[in-house]
Amino acid sequence: MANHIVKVSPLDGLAKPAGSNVSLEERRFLGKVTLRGNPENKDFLSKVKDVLGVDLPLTPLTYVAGGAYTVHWVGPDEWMIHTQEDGEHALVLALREALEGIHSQVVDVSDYYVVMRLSGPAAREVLAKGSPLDFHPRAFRAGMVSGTRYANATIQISQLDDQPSYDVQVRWSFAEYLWNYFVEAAREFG
Amino acid sequence: MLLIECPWCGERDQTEFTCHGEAHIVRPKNPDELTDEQWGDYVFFRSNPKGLHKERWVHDHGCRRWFNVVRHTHTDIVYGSYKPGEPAPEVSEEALKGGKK
Amino acid sequence: MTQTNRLSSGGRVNRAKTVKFTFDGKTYEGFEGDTLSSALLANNVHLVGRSFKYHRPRGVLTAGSEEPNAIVQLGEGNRTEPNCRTPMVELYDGLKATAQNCWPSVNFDIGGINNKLSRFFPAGFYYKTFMWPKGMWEKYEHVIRASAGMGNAPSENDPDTYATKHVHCDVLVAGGGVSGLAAALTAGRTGARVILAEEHAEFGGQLLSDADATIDGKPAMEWVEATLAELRSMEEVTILPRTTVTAYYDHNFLSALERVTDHLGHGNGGDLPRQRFWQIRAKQVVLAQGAIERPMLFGDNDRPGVMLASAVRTYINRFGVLPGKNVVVFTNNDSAYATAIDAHKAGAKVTIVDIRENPAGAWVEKAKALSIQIHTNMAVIGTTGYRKVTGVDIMPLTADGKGVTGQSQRIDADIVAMSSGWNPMISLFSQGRGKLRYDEKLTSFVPDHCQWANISVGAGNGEFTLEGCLSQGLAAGSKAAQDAGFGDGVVPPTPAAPEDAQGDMRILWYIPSDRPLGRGRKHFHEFQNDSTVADIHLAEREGFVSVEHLKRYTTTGMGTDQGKTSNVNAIAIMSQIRDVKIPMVGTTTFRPPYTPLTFGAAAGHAVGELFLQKRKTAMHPTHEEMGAVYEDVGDWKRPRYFPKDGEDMHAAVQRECKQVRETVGMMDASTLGKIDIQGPDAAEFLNMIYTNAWLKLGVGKARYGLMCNEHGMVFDDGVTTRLGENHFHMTTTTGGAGRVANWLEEWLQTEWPEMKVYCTSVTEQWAVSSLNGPKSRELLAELTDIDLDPENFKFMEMREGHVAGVPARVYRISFTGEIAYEINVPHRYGKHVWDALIEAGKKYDLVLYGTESMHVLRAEKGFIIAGQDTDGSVTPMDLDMSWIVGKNKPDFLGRRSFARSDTSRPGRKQLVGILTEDPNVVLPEGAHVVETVKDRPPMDMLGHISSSYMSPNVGRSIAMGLIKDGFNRKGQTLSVPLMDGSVHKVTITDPIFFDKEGERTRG
Amino acid sequence: MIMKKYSIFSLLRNSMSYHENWQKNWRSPDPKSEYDVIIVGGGGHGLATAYYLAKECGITNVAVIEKGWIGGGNTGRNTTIVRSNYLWDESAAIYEHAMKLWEGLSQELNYNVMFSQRGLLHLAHNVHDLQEIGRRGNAIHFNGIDSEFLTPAQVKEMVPLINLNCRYPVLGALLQRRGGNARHDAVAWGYARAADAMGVDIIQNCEVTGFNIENGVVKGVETTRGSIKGKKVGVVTAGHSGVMAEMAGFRLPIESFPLQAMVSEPLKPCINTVIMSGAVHVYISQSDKGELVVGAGSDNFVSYSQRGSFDMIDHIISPMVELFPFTSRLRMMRQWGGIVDVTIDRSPIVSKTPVENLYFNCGWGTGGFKCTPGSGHVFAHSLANGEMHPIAQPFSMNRFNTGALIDEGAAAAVAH
Ligand SMILES: Cc1cc2nc3c(=O)[nH]c(=O)nc-3n(C[C@H](O)[C@H](O)[C@H](O)COP(=O)(O)OP(=O)(O)OC[C@H]3O[C@@H](n4cnc5c(N)ncnc54)[C@H](O)[C@@H]3O)c2cc1C
Ligand SMILES: NC(=O)c1ccc[n+]([C@@H]2O[C@H](COP(=O)([O-])OP(=O)(O)OC[C@H]3O[C@@H](n4cnc5c(N)ncnc54)[C@H](O)[C@@H]3O)[C@@H](O)[C@H]2O)c1
Ligand SMILES: Cc1cc2nc3c(=O)[nH]c(=O)nc-3n(C[C@H](O)[C@H](O)[C@H](O)COP(=O)(O)O)c2cc1C
Ligand SMILES: [Zn+2]
Repeated sequence: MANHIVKVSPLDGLAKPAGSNVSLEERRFLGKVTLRGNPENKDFLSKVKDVLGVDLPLTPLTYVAGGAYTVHWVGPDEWMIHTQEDGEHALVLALREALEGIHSQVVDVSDYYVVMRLSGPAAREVLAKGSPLDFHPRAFRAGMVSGTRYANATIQISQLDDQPSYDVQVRWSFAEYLWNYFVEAAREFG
Repeated sequence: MLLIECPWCGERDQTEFTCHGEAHIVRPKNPDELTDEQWGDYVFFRSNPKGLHKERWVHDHGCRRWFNVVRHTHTDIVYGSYKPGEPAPEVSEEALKGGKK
Repeated sequence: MTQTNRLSSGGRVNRAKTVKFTFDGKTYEGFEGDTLSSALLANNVHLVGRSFKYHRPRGVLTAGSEEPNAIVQLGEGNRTEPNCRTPMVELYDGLKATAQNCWPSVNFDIGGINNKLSRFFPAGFYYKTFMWPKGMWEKYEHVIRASAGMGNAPSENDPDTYATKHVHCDVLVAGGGVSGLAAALTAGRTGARVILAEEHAEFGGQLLSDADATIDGKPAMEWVEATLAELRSMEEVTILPRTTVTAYYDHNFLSALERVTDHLGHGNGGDLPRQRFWQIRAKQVVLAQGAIERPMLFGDNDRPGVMLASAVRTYINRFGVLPGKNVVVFTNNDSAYATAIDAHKAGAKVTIVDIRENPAGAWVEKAKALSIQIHTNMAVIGTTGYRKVTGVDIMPLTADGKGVTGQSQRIDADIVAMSSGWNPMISLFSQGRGKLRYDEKLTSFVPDHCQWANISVGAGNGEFTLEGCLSQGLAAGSKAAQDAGFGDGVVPPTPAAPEDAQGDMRILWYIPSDRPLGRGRKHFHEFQNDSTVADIHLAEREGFVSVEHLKRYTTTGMGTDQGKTSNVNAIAIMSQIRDVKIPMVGTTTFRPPYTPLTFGAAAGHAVGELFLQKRKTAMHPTHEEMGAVYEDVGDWKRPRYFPKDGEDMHAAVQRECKQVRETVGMMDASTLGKIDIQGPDAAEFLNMIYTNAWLKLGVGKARYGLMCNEHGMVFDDGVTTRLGENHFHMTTTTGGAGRVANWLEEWLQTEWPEMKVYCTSVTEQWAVSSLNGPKSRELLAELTDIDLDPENFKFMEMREGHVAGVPARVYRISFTGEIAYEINVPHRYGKHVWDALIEAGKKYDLVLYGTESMHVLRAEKGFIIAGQDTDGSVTPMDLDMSWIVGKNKPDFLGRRSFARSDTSRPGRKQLVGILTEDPNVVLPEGAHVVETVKDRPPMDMLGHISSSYMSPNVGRSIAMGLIKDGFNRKGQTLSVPLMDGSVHKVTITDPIFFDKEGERTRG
Repeated sequence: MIMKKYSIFSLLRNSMSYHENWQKNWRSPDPKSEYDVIIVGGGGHGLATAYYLAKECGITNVAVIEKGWIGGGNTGRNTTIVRSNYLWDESAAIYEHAMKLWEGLSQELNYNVMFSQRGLLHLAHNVHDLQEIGRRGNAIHFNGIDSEFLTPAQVKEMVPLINLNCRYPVLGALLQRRGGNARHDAVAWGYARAADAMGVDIIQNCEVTGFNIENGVVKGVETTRGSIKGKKVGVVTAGHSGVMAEMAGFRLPIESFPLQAMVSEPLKPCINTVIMSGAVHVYISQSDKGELVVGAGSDNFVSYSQRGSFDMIDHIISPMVELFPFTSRLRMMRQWGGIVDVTIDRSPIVSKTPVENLYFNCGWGTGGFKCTPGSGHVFAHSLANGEMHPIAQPFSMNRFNTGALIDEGAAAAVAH
């Protein structure tokens, strides 16, 4: 039975931007784990580091990419960890085990969210259409992440490089809407 | 269209936030000891001032944190944000009069 | 006879490219670079439209967006657009324009009769009449409405697309005249992010209309070109032609409308949006909007051919169009002399009528040197002609300027170019809460101070010399950039731009005529809404003294131009009548937008499919295949029922409901809100949030809870399961998910920060297939490794395991009163599990059911739906759910409110069951229950039916309702009168209609 | 002070004299030192109160004190929707009381307030909406007020340009045929003129800056034009009620929010009823002058700036274009805001206060224009008798302590 398991994504079958200035790809089934805990608790920080191999980013609006994990600052006591598909299971277990007895929260949200990668010379223009965040390189650069809004959707966006490429994370049930919005927004840029 | 400073994420467009009304309304510790008037006052009555107002905002589309803002309800000038539990920033007479932001 | 008014040379139009267009059915030619105004004038077309109230002929008054008269209907069919200002319409091949507010044609307009009757229609006449006979107002109103309005709305959908754009900049410069360009230049040089927005297609502002101006010894436009070239080379500078800064909101948030492809002609924009709506957050703003010329208020000053002097000059110099051959320049200041001189040079016969007694100085000398005749101390007392001005009558002014005296003299004229001074455009400043100051010398309002960071410059700041504009612009650009953190604030030297000095003005706000005001010719101060100087007097006479009352009584300033050309004149006239200084009268409030803003542009991409998300679950593709009919619940698309061959909703629902209780049914419950709650204080926290007790709930067990707000009213409900000692999984209603998540965070973060609890929303993490019915256990057993033995897996428990090969959490909870399992799997597997259950379910006669059947099934059991059986005014006690209110808990949210006198009063509306006498009657939801039926309303109502269905399992109709003193009425027979006049007898009952003991659930 | 009657004949007569003989609509008297009743706030409600005090209660020694120009508050900036189809009996009673007065108002005031009963539609876009209008429609009907249910096809017939298949398809509607709109400014002016003619002093540009309260009894008001004694004081200051309460030493269960509206450019008639949609969130009508008058929700932060943020305007345009796609190529001509005094249950406060002889009439929030005549009428009677008019009694401030809220907000999302 197991080999017939069909996975679906809300982005299945959706059209991509037609032109060459904006590219849009789904980062299918990326593992995602929400971690919450007290950043002032050194024990918490070190236990987490033991599992992740990198320090939790404590500077707002930054993320750190380690080997298996990319850890995004979400709020003063909240992080979003991305890992490869199905990597979330082991991660959740490892974190829960490591944090036993420390007040914290580890939640698998791999399917709560969908991540899409938006890139290309006109990517910024596309983002500017729906988000009030300042994406100018002076304000938002590779290495940064932020929660913001795109039209009606709440998104988390991180910039990966200067191409520019972005990972945009959105709730499953808003993903189709956001994707289609991006495609339509990209149309005029060819 | 306000520009609100989230104590964590920095200045952001108003549309990333929601305002939840007057700040520092403390839930009574022993509700049963209150008269209907005192309880009603806590639940419904607000100072609603024309002037400086301390109010709660939440950064819904960002870090999802609640915090407080001091804003003048007539000029809509924001005089600062602070985290829950922190004291409100002082607003000098001069800043109020100058009214420039 | 094409383009008879086109000069043989000059202007910025491209004579190599002829453009054909039609106006009111007639075809004309113009050139590329023309506006509709300039092209019409080139063809000597002056009659462009009819006025709002009196249907008087009107022509082009201005050369800019302040145009109140020449507004037309553009295009046809789905691209038609009413109220387009001809000076702002760039000409394109095939353009079609039609005159508005006239029938059958602009030349012969039946409505013109209004003009003849105008003496009966002074300002506000409608308040005084049309009251009798009483019922007739509707008829009068119909006629009034038909004759009011201007253009026609399209009746088809807009085929064009629009875009929005959010931007941030250090310096936004509004206006691309010399002042704005200078500001952008110095700001841009610092490396600051600069946006320069100009409403017109070309930059340069007034310089585009000034053939003689020089900067640094060269034609001024060379400086404009050079500046633009330098700006274009700057990476951080964005140059936006055809872009109107439409509004200035708080905290330096401004909006701008860019007309991206309008000038290419309808439908020629390709993939580009028609317009783009910019939403700009600027650290600093430089306002360089320039100034607008004021009309003179003389008799019949609204005839086609009467234009602003600066506009005439613009048509000559910028478009190479001399609008007429006989130009009378009527002025109170020197600036109009430039028009006289340019018109003279272009070959017109020019006469200047100057109200000043002894105008002197360089400009007058220049005019004299060209032998232009100047009548001084003279007033134009009126114009002749109807559809087009043919001449003016002039008379000498009395010494005080309040009257005219002596002989009237007629001068032939086909153009009257008037100027009574200039008004700085302060609208954006003022919208941005800037405070104005009245400048006695300029006789106009100028910017004073503002709470937001902006600088006004140039003509918009009351600086009317070219050098002054340059210098203010350059300084403002550096200052703004410096304040935004760029550059050192050093200002480059101002280039030389010598001009002849201008003399003083003579202010006569009202130009007297030979007849008393209001008795002869009309002195329009507000062209679009046909408001006259006499109307202002009337308003004052009737007590509408405040400028705001004046505005609303006479409608002055309320047209599509928002009084750009009329405001100051109206205020000044009122000040004269009241004999107070102008600032005492004050201004009306400037409001956004600066010029009218296309709704479609503001909506941007958020139309049609992108208007609002349609949230769907993983199972949606299967729902589609199964032919689901959907219900909108919040933004979710939820299957409402699954009709089979031709079934209507009733039939489908009866079938679904019956089958669920007979075999097994399945519903997609994925949309329920879900929140993961962890922390040592989690149970304590739930104790405060829910009305019932949570501390003792065992791990792996679930419990139903009600949430109240602090008013004590139920606002959400759901089942919460203890996953671990410190770990809970909460569910909420679909619609309440967001609200509840915020509610939890609010209390945790602001009131109880010491509580060790974290909450994370996980709604879409889990796709939920909800199996219900006697066969559900057997069916599930086929696909799971979980031990379903009812002894081991009891009602209100949760187990983890696999279903259809994927990891699952299975909750044994039920909203139908049947054996039921809610199978939660990661969303990506939702469809897989759902499909597998459908497949395996075939042999159990599985039925898919939607929200409608869910509603029936739960109603059979008397379960409430928060939001349907509650309405924000209902306590748990009102629902007969006192059992869920923790008696021993010292406190929880809303508890104290229960004790208030009204909330604890007996006889409140209470939830009960309601059974009709006739079991086949399904009462409409919302029907009301009464004790005594009267012949006709009003009747005293006891409450309403909140849920009502035909129940196939009870075998009759069932209903619930909130009825006054309902608990004490059980057994009573009452009536439900319907709006159609029928009355149904009902009995008040317990609201549980099926399996009262709840045996099936536990089975 | 004999008010000269307005009629077609007076209009003709005055035309002959070039309209030079029209009278002032109201005088501009200096404040007297004492009045029987002082009304604070010259909006529609305050002026109506003064009018009915004089007309029906025989109390003419009345001053209406207005800090700016009469009608300049929310009366002069609302979307003018008039209806009486409210859910709760208490609300139905007061709004229908107003509706009956509206129906003869032009004649009574001898001032055409252009009350236009062109019908008002509440659209239902989902099952919950249908249940809500079902309940309300019935409640209204059995309270003796007109209400009808329409099918989508009937909606289309009344409003041909509507998009029934919008994001939340139109499933039905509740129609009140007697609902509609009125010329807002004329309401203030008509009441002012008629009240003035009976001796009421309308004092503009005079701001109340404090109350004179002795031993818990109000004795008069302090104003920018000196103190004025009053035996009774009625405060009808809408958005500023909280400020007034603070002056009097108590708080109100009210917050003041910016509520915004806008108009399109004028058009030939294209929408002939008033249309309100909660789910798609827009309400719209067309004025006699031709503009589409469009309203939305209020900003959710306290503000006295009378403007509000761009956000709200942004939020009504897409819904409007969704529901009425033909508006896409039309243009917004003006937008503005008012300060609305919102109670938690979206019902007004017409009440005595902790200070004796000081009465408040406020909390009308986003929907009080329609009740102008009714509110003024019951408030006048309450002031005159020292006892709240029966229709006003449920709207006492005390309900926030007892819990007897009249929650119009809870059941219906849109409250205008
Ligand atoms: C945008 C908008 C749309 C609306 N749409 C509708 C609608 O469609 N239908 C509807 O029924 N209602 C609507 N309303 C609500 C309605 O406008 C108000 O409820 C109603 O007009 C209130 O009338 P009022 O006379 O109480 O207040 P106002 O007209 O506001 O009058 C109060 C007066 O008190 C004065 N004042 C304040 N403080 C002082 C002081 N210290 N001294 C002296 N005077 C003072 C103010 O200047 C003001 O003139 C809307 C409101 C807004 C803002
Ligand atoms: N008395 C006089 O002789 C007199 C009077 C007025 C102006 N002037 C001359 O006019 C020039 C003034 O220069 P200036 O730059 O200050 O004004 P300007 O009128 O030349 O330029 C202002 C520009 O701003 C644009 N604009 C206005 N509102 C806008 C908006 N909301 N969004 C986008 N663009 C907008 C206009 O289209 C115009 O191009 C000087 O040369 C001055 O000498 C002379
Ligand atoms: C029903 C209604 C119709 C209106 N129609 C117009 C109009 O046609 N033209 C206009 O400029 N303003 C119109 N307005 C808006 C007013 O000009 C003004 O903005 C509003 O009364 C608020 O006042 P304020 O802007 O002076 O603060 C209208 C307002 C209302 C309430
Ligand atoms: Zn934040």
